[in-house]
Amino acid sequence: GRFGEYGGRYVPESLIGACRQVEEAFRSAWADPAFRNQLAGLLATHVGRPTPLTPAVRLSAELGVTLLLKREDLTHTGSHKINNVIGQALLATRMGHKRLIAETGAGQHGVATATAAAMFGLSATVFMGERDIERQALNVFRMRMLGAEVVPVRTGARTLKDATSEAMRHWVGATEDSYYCMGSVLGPMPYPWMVREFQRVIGDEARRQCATALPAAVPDYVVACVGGGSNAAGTFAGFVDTTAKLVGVEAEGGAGATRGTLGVLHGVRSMFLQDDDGQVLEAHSIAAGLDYPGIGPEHVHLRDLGRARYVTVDDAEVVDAVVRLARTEGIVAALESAHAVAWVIRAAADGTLPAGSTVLLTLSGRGDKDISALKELL
Amino acid sequence: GRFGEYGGRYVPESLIGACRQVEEAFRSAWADPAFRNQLAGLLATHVGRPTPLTPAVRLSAELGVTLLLKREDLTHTGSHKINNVIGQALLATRMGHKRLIAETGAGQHGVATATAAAMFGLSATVFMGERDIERQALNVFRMRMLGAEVVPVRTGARTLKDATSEAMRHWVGATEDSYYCMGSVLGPMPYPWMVREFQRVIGDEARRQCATALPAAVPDYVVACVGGGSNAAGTFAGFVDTTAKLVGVEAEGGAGATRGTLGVLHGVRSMFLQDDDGQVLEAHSIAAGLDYPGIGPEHVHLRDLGRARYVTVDDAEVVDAVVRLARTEGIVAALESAHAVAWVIRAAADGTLPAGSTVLLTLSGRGDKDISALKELL
Amino acid sequence: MKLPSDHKILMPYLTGGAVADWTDHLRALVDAGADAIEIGLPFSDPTLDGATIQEATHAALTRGATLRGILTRVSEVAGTVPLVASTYANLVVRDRAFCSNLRDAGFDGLIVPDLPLEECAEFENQDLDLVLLASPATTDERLDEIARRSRGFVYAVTVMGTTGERETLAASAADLARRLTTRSDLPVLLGFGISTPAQAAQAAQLADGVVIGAAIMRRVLDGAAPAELGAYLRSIREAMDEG
Amino acid sequence: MKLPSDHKILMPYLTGGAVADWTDHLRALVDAGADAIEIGLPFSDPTLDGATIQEATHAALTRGATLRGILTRVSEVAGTVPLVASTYANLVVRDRAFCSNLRDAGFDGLIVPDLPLEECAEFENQDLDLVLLASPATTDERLDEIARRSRGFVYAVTVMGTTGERETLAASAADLARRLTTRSDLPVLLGFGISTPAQAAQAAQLADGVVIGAAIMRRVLDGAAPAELGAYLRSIREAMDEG
Repeated sequence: GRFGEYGGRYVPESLIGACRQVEEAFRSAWADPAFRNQLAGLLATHVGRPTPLTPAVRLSAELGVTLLLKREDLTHTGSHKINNVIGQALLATRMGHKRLIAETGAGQHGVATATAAAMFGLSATVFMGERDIERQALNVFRMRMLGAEVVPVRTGARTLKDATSEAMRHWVGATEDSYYCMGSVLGPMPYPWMVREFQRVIGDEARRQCATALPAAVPDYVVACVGGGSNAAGTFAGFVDTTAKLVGVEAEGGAGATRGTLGVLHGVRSMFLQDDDGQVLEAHSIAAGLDYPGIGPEHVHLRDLGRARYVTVDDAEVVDAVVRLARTEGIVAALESAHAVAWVIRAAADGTLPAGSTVLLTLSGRGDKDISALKELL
Repeated sequence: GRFGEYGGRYVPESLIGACRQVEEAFRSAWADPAFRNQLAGLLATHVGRPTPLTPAVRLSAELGVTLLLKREDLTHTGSHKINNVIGQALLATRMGHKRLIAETGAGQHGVATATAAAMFGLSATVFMGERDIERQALNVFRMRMLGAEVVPVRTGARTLKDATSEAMRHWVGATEDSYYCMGSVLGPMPYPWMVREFQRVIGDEARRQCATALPAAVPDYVVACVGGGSNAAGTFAGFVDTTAKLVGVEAEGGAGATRGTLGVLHGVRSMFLQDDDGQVLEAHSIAAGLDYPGIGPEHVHLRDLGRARYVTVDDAEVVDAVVRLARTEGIVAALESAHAVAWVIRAAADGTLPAGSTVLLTLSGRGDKDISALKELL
Repeated sequence: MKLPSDHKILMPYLTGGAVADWTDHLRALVDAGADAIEIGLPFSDPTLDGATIQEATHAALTRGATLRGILTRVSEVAGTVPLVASTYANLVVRDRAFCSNLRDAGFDGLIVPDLPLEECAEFENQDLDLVLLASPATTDERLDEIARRSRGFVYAVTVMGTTGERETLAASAADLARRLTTRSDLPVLLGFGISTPAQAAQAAQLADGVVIGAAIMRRVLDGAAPAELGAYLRSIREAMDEG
Repeated sequence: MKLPSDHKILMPYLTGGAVADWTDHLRALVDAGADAIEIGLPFSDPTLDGATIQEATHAALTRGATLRGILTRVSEVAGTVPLVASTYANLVVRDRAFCSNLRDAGFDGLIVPDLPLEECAEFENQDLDLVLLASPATTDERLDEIARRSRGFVYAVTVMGTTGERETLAASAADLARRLTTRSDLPVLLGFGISTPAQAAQAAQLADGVVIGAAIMRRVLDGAAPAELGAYLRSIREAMDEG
């Protein structure tokens, strides 16, 4: 249950049994070809997998590199979140649960969870900070339209971190009939591992697609944005055994790997933004999906091993990257995903990415949700 | 250049040459395997084709029919509009044009056109009624972010019909370097035919997918919503030579086929909503994409032949259908597409669709754009 | 229709029903030397018209102008000079009696800008002269056909654009006029963008006459009295006749 | 740590730094018959705490309470009864000197609700007693292990839920207490949801003692003076001692 010294299961005794059941169920399901086939079928028919690999022809020409985009923005509900949620909802059904519990920040994971719940005929209870509820009223409405219950969280800064705490509190009293559907490679074991496995479809597909699209079969660089880090974890999983250099791009104000220190939060030992007294800080990013003060434990492990590196970009670079990608490729990326684009643009300009490099970049989601925010900014 | 007595090329002499050039270029391109391959490649890498066929398992069980959804909502930019626009932009490039001209109502075709223009490095000028610009500020911003020029149209009711007129006026003076990118199976020849050909990928894919998904290989019914009718035309094209019954679902307030009379507008002879004096009326629908007073000429021809039938649903049924599909399948459909869903729900309930029928329904777009409107309504 | 062959033809345009006293304007135009009058029958979506005639059309429809009403008014004033209706294909296509109704009201000809060669066959050989249009982009081969099939006169559109006043007569006008006059036995009238006496005189040199549309309707919409409009047309007439 | 074996153990809880005079409250609790005191070291994300202790934690952090400050205050009052710190794993994991600092300040034990059996090994065998928790869902096999490895006492969580006052003592408490007391040589203290003298007396019958947390902090947050808090605890003490 560890990634090096990170990971673990730092949960109250009351949740130990539930976590173990999830782990056992997942191990059994993941080893069961019937489950894998059913999941693969759902990802094909309901999510739109495989997602395309799009050569960013015009931006590549401008940057002097070959940039390939793995298009998670084209999935149902518009981001990679759905891959994981469909997997977990299928697992919950297999376990006999009738309800999904989830936390959400901007609402993407909440919408994905509500979507999967509707598909499987489960009920869904989504915890969301009151401040996020105000800021993301449309996603709240969307969840409710999909039949989910959205519970406002009024503690702390009333954002994602508090919503996660409240969801875990709720789960303590509801383990009998409810399944906790974690949105990223965070939380107690088996979540960081399980969520990575459900997301590795991104990396596995991209690996196969690169083998066709690139003469060298494997890209020189594999780049993905990192909040908790699930799209990056899934992408990296497909390339960790290759020569590709792995780069995770964090938000300047939510850089768990780059600025965090050792800690435990929401059940997992990893790196977190915290003050000198060990109080966990609020993250601040233009991208709500990166607005979490920690990072998945496997990322810290990959960093310690030297297998992946983690970098940051600032909000201004991100906004520029959204516009540049839109103008050159006709793709309006999510602000989260644009972090990865921003780093590639900067790295190509300053020589960090040598001219002629081949780069696979996971475009984790679409920017529709960010249009109002961008309108204010531009 | 005709579908029975409908279609034609009712344009000013100044546009005859340009229309002929488009037709010749399209005939040549469509017969050229290199063009077809290039287009197919772009649809795969940039649009996300083939789109899945999703069995609507839970809704099917409730309705007593087998409902399969062709998921155009999962394409890049979120609706079938992109299929056509990529085709036309590729054609424009082949013709040596540097600019796309388009009309748009709610902004979906405008966004698709701006997207394709960015992909191909073309400039784009999008005409949009001033009233629609106010109502759809986010889509206007999106087009501008993609690099398109959005020109406000201040004539008439300042909506789609006026925007189309203004775009055609503009084209008269810009045929040398500009390509008119029509958004539906409307306009002068070759547009209704060409746009149908660019959209037939929906029907062709669905036909192949049904052959696998259905024991009978072909569905009993093929249903699609109809405004101008491009998603329906593309869908029907794949099934017109089968035994499937074709059903086009119009908006109560924009029912060109059901309520229209013979006329000519924007270059095409077809059916239009008009008063006793031959003045064309404004359409009124909850779904902006169906807010056009006419219908593509091929649809009128199919109706006259008895090969397709056209029906209407009202706004209330549409809203109910959006919610029902969301709750049972986790899919938030565009209000346009929900017209087709609404008819299936009604027809299954009143026996028009016999129990056990198999139904292919083209879900032409996603409902993200409609969430604000739905929030007001629900 | 019979158009004069002894002098340059001047055909002003009026939107039927744009203002209450539009037939007074019509009479004033005849009195000022018009050889024929083009009367626009308002259509909701005038796709080949620029801002001025769009506005006039909108004004007419807003005032409640109807085809029937306009025909009634026309029948009261018909008989002095040839009257040519102009409108869009929608009104023509939807009503089999359209042309005969116009003829009965006193019209002599019909201009339908969105009814090109390809689509006009079913409206030829009526009692009404179907006037065809040519544009600068029209090929020689098409010009031959247009010249052959047009009735009454040929309407030469001077610019690749919509109706409306322009600073100068388009350069494309001369080329089109030259190509067309050598092909047509019918009079060739130049239209679109002609508004000043100088432009009219220049255009009249190139062909058999001119059509003045937006410049007239601009004045009508601005409230010009019939006499004022007549004075304007007379200035055009004089410039053309002087050459 | 040394807990009395001649009577039922009463361990009230206080959030360190929640109010300015919290050590006065602490002394009042000792005076009122507390056998030990649990002192909460505030952590930003108290995931196993209900609304009251969350509020107390938030109040402490808002007032600027720090670990160092709390330890200083604790060292001033230590020595009368055993002191048990409770906090979350983050504070423990990040600082190698954490346990020794607590011991130096006068703490005898440590409760970390999110440091279960699987993760606690590295914090055992310190000078500080690491108290383990058991819950109603804990299997017998795990209870054996918890009983074996806990130090000082075993904290039996009465409910599947967070800290906080509840109307009645959870039915699950009796079963857990029974399963645990038969396995443990150490005292078993029941906690979570105990707030009234009657509940305390009932709970004390089932095990070796009780922990009172949210009921105390509710009063502290509502502004109860130390004497008032002492009176409340005395009512608990008396109910427990009467049995």
